[in-house]
Amino acid sequence: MKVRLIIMLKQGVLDPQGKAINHALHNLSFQEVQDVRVGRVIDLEVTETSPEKAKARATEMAQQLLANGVIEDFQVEVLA
Amino acid sequence: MKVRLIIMLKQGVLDPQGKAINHALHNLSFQEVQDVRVGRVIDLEVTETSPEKAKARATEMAQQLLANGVIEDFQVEVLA
Amino acid sequence: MKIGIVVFPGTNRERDMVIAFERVTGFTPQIIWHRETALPQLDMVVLPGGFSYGDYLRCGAMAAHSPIMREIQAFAQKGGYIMGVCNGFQILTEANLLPGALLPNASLRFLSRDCHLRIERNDTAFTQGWKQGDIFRTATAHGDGNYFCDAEGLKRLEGEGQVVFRYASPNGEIDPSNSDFNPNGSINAIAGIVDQTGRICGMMPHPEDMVDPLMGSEDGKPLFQGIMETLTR
Amino acid sequence: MSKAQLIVNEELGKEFGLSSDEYAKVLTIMGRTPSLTELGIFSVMWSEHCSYKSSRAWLRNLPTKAPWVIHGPGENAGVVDIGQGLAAIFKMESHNHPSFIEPYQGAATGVGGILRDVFTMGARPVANLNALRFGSPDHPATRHIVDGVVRGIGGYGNCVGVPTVGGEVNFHASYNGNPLVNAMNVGVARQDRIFLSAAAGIGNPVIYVGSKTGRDGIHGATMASAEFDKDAASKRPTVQVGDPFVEKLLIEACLELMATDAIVAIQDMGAAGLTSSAVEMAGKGGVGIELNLDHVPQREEHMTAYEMMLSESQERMLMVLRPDRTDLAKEIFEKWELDFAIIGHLTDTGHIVIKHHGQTEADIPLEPLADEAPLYHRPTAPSPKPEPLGAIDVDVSIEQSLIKLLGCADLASRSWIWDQYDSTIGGQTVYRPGQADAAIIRVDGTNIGLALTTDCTPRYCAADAYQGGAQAVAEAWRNITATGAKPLAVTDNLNFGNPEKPEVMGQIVAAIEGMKDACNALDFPVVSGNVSLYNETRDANGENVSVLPTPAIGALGVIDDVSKTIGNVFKADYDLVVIGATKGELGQTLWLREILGKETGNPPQVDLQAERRNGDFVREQIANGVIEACHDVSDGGLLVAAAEMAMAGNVGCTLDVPEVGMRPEAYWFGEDQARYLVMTSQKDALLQAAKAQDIPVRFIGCTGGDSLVMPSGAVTTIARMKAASKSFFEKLMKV
Ligand SMILES: Nc1ncnc2c1ncn2[C@@H]1O[C@H](COP(=O)(O)OP(=O)(O)O)[C@@H](O)[C@H]1O
Ligand SMILES: [Mg+2]
Repeated sequence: MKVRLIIMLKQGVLDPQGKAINHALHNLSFQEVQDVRVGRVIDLEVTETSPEKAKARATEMAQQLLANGVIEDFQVEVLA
Repeated sequence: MKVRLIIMLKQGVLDPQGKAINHALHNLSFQEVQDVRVGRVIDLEVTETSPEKAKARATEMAQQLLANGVIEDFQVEVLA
Repeated sequence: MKIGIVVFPGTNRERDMVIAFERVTGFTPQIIWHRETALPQLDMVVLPGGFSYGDYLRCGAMAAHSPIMREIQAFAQKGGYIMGVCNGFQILTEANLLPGALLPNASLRFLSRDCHLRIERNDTAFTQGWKQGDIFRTATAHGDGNYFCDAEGLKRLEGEGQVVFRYASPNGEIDPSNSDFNPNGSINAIAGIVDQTGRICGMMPHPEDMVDPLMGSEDGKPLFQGIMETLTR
Repeated sequence: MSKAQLIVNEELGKEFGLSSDEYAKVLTIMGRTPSLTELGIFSVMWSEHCSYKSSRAWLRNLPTKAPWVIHGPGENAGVVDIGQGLAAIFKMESHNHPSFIEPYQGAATGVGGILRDVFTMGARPVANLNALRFGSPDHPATRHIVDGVVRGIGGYGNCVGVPTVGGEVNFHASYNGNPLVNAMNVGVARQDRIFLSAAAGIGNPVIYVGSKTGRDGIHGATMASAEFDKDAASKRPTVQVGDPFVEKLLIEACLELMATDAIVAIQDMGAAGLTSSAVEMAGKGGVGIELNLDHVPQREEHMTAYEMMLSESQERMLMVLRPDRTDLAKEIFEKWELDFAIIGHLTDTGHIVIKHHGQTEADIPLEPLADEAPLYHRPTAPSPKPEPLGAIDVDVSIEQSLIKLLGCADLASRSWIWDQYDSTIGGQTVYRPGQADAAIIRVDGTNIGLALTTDCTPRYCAADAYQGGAQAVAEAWRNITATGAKPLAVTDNLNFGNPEKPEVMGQIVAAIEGMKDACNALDFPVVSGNVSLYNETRDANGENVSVLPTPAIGALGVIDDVSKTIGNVFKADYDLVVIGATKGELGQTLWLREILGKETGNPPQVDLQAERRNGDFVREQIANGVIEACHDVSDGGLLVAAAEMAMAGNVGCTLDVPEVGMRPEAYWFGEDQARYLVMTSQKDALLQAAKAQDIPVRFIGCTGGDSLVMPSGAVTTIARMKAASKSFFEKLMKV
């Protein structure tokens, strides 16, 4: 079973990368871009076969290690 | 309109970060984890209102700048 | 000899490069601001180290897609010499002027320490100051120097002799799996390459910080001597 | 959301950190109930961090003057003359609490903040140092904090392109919940182009440059601020995120502008951001200031005046410009793609006036805000004397003890840390970490060398704060001396616990007293510094325990010809001489702690006359070319000093003088001060010169081989020592 974590900076936390990328996209004439936020994806291949359980475990992993709760939020998605 | 790019290392490109996380998760007794791959999410807020067009433009952005075709694959998703 | 050193926002080793050229060759390079729309008359363009655009996104990616790079591509087409060191190497790969990519160091940490390089061929402008097989000490300072290319690309690189610098032990042994000698985990311990013409060179370490005995070594001097010999010939 | 819901009264004042007396003072000054924004301004300006209310009375005792001091405390950083019309500008500052909350960003923004203090005065930053204190190696959080802090310091310093060339690290359980992260920066400027913060010129424009303002780091008034903005999910983090890329642009843009005549005054926005920078600039200049917050570049929507005034968003500066130069300035900042906004002007009212959306949000007279800032003479109590040294009973051999010491937390190789810091960028680094007692940087374009170090031995301070304070200064002075440079001046970072506890206040006062005496005796004035109080860790019983008293000293020395500096690395076939008297003091030594498990006795006593005499002699002999490598004897004592020099040079030594009149452990591991282990090829000349000046010296052996050979004949290989020395961080940081 494959589980995906999407980890993004919390709303309001400065995202220097997003800012710089936004700027670079404008320089490349992608004027329609208004805002860019950058985050991390972590794809986990797990032996667990129940989607609920897999999701619960991935949430634990995010809380314990993978996301930095002080500045980041995360979402869990079961992919397959 | 919000578009999300998910950028992952190509199959076959070594992902030391994924490996390190895998290891760390095992140390925390998440034994069910078999493989970890780490990638980047880029959320774009664009003025474009047609989902097809937004997707096409985001694809261009990825090809031109946001993903490195030598080592990375990407997916585009329209979020809202 | 006319050398132009390109400065992007976040470039920070341009001064080191100027000092090295002045000290070793007596020529003073000119600094070229990235917003310039045309290159002056030059023999060589140097992309120095640093954190262009903060190295956000991927190292060198945003610089590689900035307007001045079109000029630099054209300069390459016309047969100009280009050298990219550290961030400059990353920019050259991102701009497809050199093959491959630079991934995060195998240790996943920034590494600032001396290493040894072996000269793999000495018939390029960048290496003719050495003999083939020479070993020299140089500084490294990067977080993403782990050279990668796919199997086919690697075969081509090695087959065509495009690898010019390789990480080595102080005695010249090559062992890609030994992190003491191949500090960032590069494939085949590749530290620097040239393109097929031999006129474009990229390397991760910093010979420009090794041209003064006061700073611990003059091992980097032959790089600049070789460049001068080629360009003033 | 409406501000009206928050009623300003004494209660709210308390939440904002103002005592009843302080709140009453605010009422007197204002003659009315302050607005929320005004209360915020008072609370941050009168915070410990900005007002130094607990320490100010004592800091005044520190010597701050010398013929080479150009600007002492009071400016953004200290400024000293280094010759040829140049000045070194330097300061150290703490980011302790943020580094516990979020180690990476806390440490990174600490580096960013101290850089701004230095380049705001017109200097190009040339070197970073960092003094770090972490919790016990076996504490579960330590590894994570070490990892984040080191990455953060490297991440910021490497990106801005300033080499990180030195520092120090200790581990102790008192730092478990409160690491100390003290960052130091050194810059170089022309003496005739130094920029100060005193505003001048009624009507002159006030300019904001750098990054946009967000709601970062609005704590001081923490809870309260969340309340009046309900929808923003009260969980808004107060952590500031650093953007070293923008900082690099800001450095270049400011230095470019500083080459013109546009700037009247300039000040970085540090703690308490816009508030402290505006108040200080106007206050120092004796003028009034009016800001219109509508013009402040904002990253988030619907920010209130209160939030903007208290935001600690990073990478921002405030300037007063000549009115006819604003266009020029704008052009420069636009070139560097930074925000630039005229947000106000200077007035003759003597007030700070804050306008927002057409309303006056604050109107405070500046003079009383500064002059009536609280100043406390808090009660002090002496610290308990350390337990007596006690009987010494050992069955561990000297060689085994050495190996154990080399692998202990406080002595093990720090290369795991410094390998992650770019120490060579700039091409001016003559001695990197581990190569000399102080880092040596050449001043670009000259032969001038700067010698830089940070030092403090917290366990000495805990045992005797006076001796510890003096020792920290003496060790810094010694480290600079050991390179051949002349020690010039000090910056300090006083890290202590809660000053409302009399014993803690007693430590503060005693440590400052010790520093003062040492600075006076060594002609080593304090030119800048920072105080960080309320550093406490909650122990297993839920009690708050103070961190070990940690008055970290950063110091700078100079030498006209940098090629005359020396390192602390053995080469083969030299003689070894110890300069300074060895009495064998074992109290509070690492040997005692690591081998006997005891932390007892008095710390080694600092004899300032001996320090001065021995140090001046060493410097003279280095200048004469008689001493060719030198290492001060400190943590771990004489044998550890020899081992460190051997490991650094991959060259061993044979020690052939048996210890005299004391037990061998005392001779080899005692931490008596004012000593140097030096390498010479002119032994006789050295011994004779020392004799002539009445300096205690002793020939103790020769360099060579691949091992350390004791007088007993016992052999310890360098490989074995290195393995022990490396093992600590390898084990601590193993994934
Ligand atoms: N946090 C750090 N960052 C960079 N260098 C460090 C750090 N900590 C220690 N070092 C370096 O390690 C070496 C040994 O440090 P230390 O044992 O404190 O020296 P000493 O006791 O001789 O003053 C010095 O060169 C010092 O600058
Ligand atoms: Mg030190």
